[in-house]
Amino acid sequence: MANRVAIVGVGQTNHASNRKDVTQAEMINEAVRAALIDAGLKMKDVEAVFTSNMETFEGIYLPDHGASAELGMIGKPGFKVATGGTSGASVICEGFYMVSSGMFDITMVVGFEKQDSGDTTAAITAATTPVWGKGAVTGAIGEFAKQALSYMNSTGATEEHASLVRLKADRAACRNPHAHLRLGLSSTDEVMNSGYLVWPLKMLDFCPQSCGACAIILATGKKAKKITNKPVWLVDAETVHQEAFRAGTFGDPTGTETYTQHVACENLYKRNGITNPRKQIHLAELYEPSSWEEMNLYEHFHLAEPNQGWKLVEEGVTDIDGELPVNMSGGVLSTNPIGATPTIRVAEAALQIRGDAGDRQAHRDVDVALASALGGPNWTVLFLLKRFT
Amino acid sequence: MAEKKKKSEPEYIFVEFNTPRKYRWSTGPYVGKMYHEARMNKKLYANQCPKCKKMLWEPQVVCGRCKVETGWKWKELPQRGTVMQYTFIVYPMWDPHYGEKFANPLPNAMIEMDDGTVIRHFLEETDEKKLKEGMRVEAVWKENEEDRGEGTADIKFFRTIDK
Amino acid sequence: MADRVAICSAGQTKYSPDRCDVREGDLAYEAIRQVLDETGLTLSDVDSAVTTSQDFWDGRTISSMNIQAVVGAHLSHEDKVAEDGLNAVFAATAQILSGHVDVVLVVSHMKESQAEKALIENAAMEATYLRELGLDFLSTAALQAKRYMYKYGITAEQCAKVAVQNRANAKNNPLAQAPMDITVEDVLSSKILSTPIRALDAKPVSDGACAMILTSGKRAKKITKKPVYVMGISNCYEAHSPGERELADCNALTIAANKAYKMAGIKNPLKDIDVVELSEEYSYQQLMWLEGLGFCGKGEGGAFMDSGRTKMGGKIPVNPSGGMLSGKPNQVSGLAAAAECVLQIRGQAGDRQVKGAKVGLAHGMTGMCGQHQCVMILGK
Amino acid sequence: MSQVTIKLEDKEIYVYEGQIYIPNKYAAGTIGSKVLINIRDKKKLLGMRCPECNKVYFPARQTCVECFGLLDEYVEVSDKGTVMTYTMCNESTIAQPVDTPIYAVIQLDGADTGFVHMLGGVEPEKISIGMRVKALFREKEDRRGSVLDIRYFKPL
Repeated sequence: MANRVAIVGVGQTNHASNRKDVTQAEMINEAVRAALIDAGLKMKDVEAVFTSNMETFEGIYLPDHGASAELGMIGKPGFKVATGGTSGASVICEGFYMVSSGMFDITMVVGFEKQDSGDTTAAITAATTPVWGKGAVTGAIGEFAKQALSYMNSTGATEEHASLVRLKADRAACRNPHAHLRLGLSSTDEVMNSGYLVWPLKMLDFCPQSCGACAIILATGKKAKKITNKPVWLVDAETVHQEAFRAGTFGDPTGTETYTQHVACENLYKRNGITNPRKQIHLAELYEPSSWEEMNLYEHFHLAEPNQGWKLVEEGVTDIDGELPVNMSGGVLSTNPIGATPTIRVAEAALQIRGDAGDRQAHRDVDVALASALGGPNWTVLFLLKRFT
Repeated sequence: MAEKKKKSEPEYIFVEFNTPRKYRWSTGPYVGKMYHEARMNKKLYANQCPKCKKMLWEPQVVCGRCKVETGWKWKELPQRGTVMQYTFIVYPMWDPHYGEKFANPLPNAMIEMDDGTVIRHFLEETDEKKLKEGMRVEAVWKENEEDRGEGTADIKFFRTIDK
Repeated sequence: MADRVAICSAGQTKYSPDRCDVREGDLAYEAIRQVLDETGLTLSDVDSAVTTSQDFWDGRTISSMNIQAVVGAHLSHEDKVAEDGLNAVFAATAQILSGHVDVVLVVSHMKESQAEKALIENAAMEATYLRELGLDFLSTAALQAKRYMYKYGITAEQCAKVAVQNRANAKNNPLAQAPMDITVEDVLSSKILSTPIRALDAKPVSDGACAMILTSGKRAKKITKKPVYVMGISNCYEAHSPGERELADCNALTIAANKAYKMAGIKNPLKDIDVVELSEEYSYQQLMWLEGLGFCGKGEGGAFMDSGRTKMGGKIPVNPSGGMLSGKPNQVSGLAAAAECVLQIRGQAGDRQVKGAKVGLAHGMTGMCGQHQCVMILGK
Repeated sequence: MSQVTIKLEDKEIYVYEGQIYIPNKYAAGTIGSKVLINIRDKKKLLGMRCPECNKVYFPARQTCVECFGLLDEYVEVSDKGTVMTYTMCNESTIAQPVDTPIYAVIQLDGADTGFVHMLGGVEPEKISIGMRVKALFREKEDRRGSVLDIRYFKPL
């Protein structure tokens, strides 16, 4: 049967809106070297390298080829995946399956995006061709705006609740030296007055565009013990996609849609004996492109009762000293180098389990963590991480 | 191109590329049929899944939900519907297909047509206060046939109606 | 390995210079329908889809959204690998061996006719030093061809022979786009594209799709009487800039091949392999790839070609399908190579059947001067 | 934006002739900027040496292709070099800066790697591998911090 897979090293860049000082390849290299240092490995120890990036965001075709030296993968197997927002998670899945299958003992997965090179919103708009879907041209922002409106109308949450999520994210980001936006927000008013981007989403309700990269080194359990005294089990992964621009893709006012999030977490929980996710999962790193989506995802992943997600924020359950800390990294609202965004979720969850998250370490003990990715027309990838035993 | 030095910051060089890439996107037969009916007759046509009987918007060879081949059964859709979800872009965005910025504001909605099919499109109403979920709308077509031939874009927008 | 991975069915469209009559999804489904029909499976039986396509060529960010419906990705597993289609088989193999999924649909589609090759390929060039020069995969391949011919004394005639032989093989392949009766003289008198590469040394613009169903060996026995097994598979990257690598050698291909050979237990490729399907955009590449795969020594590709061993009926027939030179799209080519090997090993290759073919080698490449190489060994 | 209709049997198919236009702007980074500024301001060619395997790269780069070493030592290389390979394009593409360029990989004296650039000022039939060439820079006022500040390499 399959090998168990452990995370033996993680590394990320400091994320920023501009990186004039490096090329895309040089930026990637920072994360690669950081992960190697974290694992105490040399590049030659890594057998294969898998990468993720959305090429149209930077306008670089085959970016893995251009950065092959900086990725340390010359003479090594690997390939790039590109599945929209979930890319950085799909690449972890590839590394996970490669180790799990027994084909490799040690692989590295690297997500990266350097969004100062292009116009990501325009590139997301090009997710439709002129042939079909011009009526859906509002890119990701429009979709999340519609979702926010539906969430507000169906749950009774208010714009203030979204602002609370944003404040929590900023508090967390201020404790994370890698985070991109560290605004030091002091009150919900600052979020409320940040101006509408796409109604009802305000400027501060939506994720930024960041430059950054994140690398994770995966190994078999056997190797992991020899490499580091701080491995973390990457227990399981689940990917659920669907076709583009289905009605109710992000938020379904008819209540008849099955969400990818539901299918993904039900599959994952079932395989791993999770019957009470709220208790059995100790911490989550969720992919929340908007502050509204975080509350929505609590419910989707059964971390909150239906229509009650916003109460978790109101009660502080998901804050650093809460019972279920969520996005102690500052989340996607603070940092969003798209091809690396889901990779960062898993890396941060691993750091929390290791107890190496520094100032952003959750106050409660973390043995089991959930990491999620969201992309494309509401695609979901989920990971379950556990303390190494 | 060099970006001017700020105080104490070293000079950085940037390399720019601005050539548009040309494409020839095909509608294929399924979306093509919809295009043709819209252009010639100002009608909305979709093909029907033989299993779930839902109308496929966009028309396709496989019904995504049922994962079965659809065949070639077509029906006309009603042109009136109800707004399920809406938003409007406040921040003007770049349209990569036209190389210019989108109109602003640009109300955009998911509209449940009277047969249950959901269509995404723009709304005529730009006054935020007059937009609401549940409002009734109908399709307004581009008048001249020679301006049509762009599928769903042959509909200028959906305008508010009383019922 | 706990179990083996089997290919239950492989389907391809006919390759065509311009499929402006279909959308990407329609095109992919032409190939998918064949594998569903052959196996009796439905899209609901598919646990996971691994697709390959490129946003730049589809002209659509997240190009796999073009084909989500036709690969059965509704509330199901899908991954898109942005390299040649053979790499999707690599990913699928890992998924199956890891025990996470059982039935994988692998699909690759490409409409080269709908996009601008030179601009897209230029966008793959490193931006600071290479991109402004206006390089593309043709001009860089020409740099490679010149260096290769210079270093090893390979002649234009030897390259032209590749072009002639592949197009002649294509005459027996009903799916081939451009079968041709041409001579070495025809090739050598065709228009120069970029010295030393001439029009007939190059692959034509091509549209098409290929699909494959892979399962665990155990499951395969219930689906097909003629499973073909993935015996070995690997891939490898080369350095990027044409100035930073020895252009005349393809070390990455050698590394990928050796890994695949080791997995498959192949000690002597020339003896152990019966049929070879390569991906070469330009004729000189076939000679280089034969060297890289260890069928002959470095620099001996030309002489190996002259010996006639790669002909149909020769010691090791290469590209019975006609190969990429007879018209196969980038991205699809490697997967199509595997599909041809499946037909050959099953004995279903019609007039181009290699007698007694038991072990096949499929090769796919992506990028500038074969920067990314993928090799798979298939067998009974 | 225009569209073309084609008829196939009884089916109408529309083909959209359109574009994707998203301008891109790439940072050359600390190393690349230094190299391009030196070309622009001083006609100087800066390479870098790998501290681990001693290989000298021109143009300078951050990571060694051979050994993954982190490069940090700038080395000036000569503006003269040897043609390793070349090609004459017969047709121009929209991406190319000049009509029918002659591309070459040139190993500059003092560098261990090749530099991809163009040849000029030479009869095409007189070009050969091993030929010695020298960089021809643009006039100072035309140099803008780009690899194209070198117009081309011409025979010595």
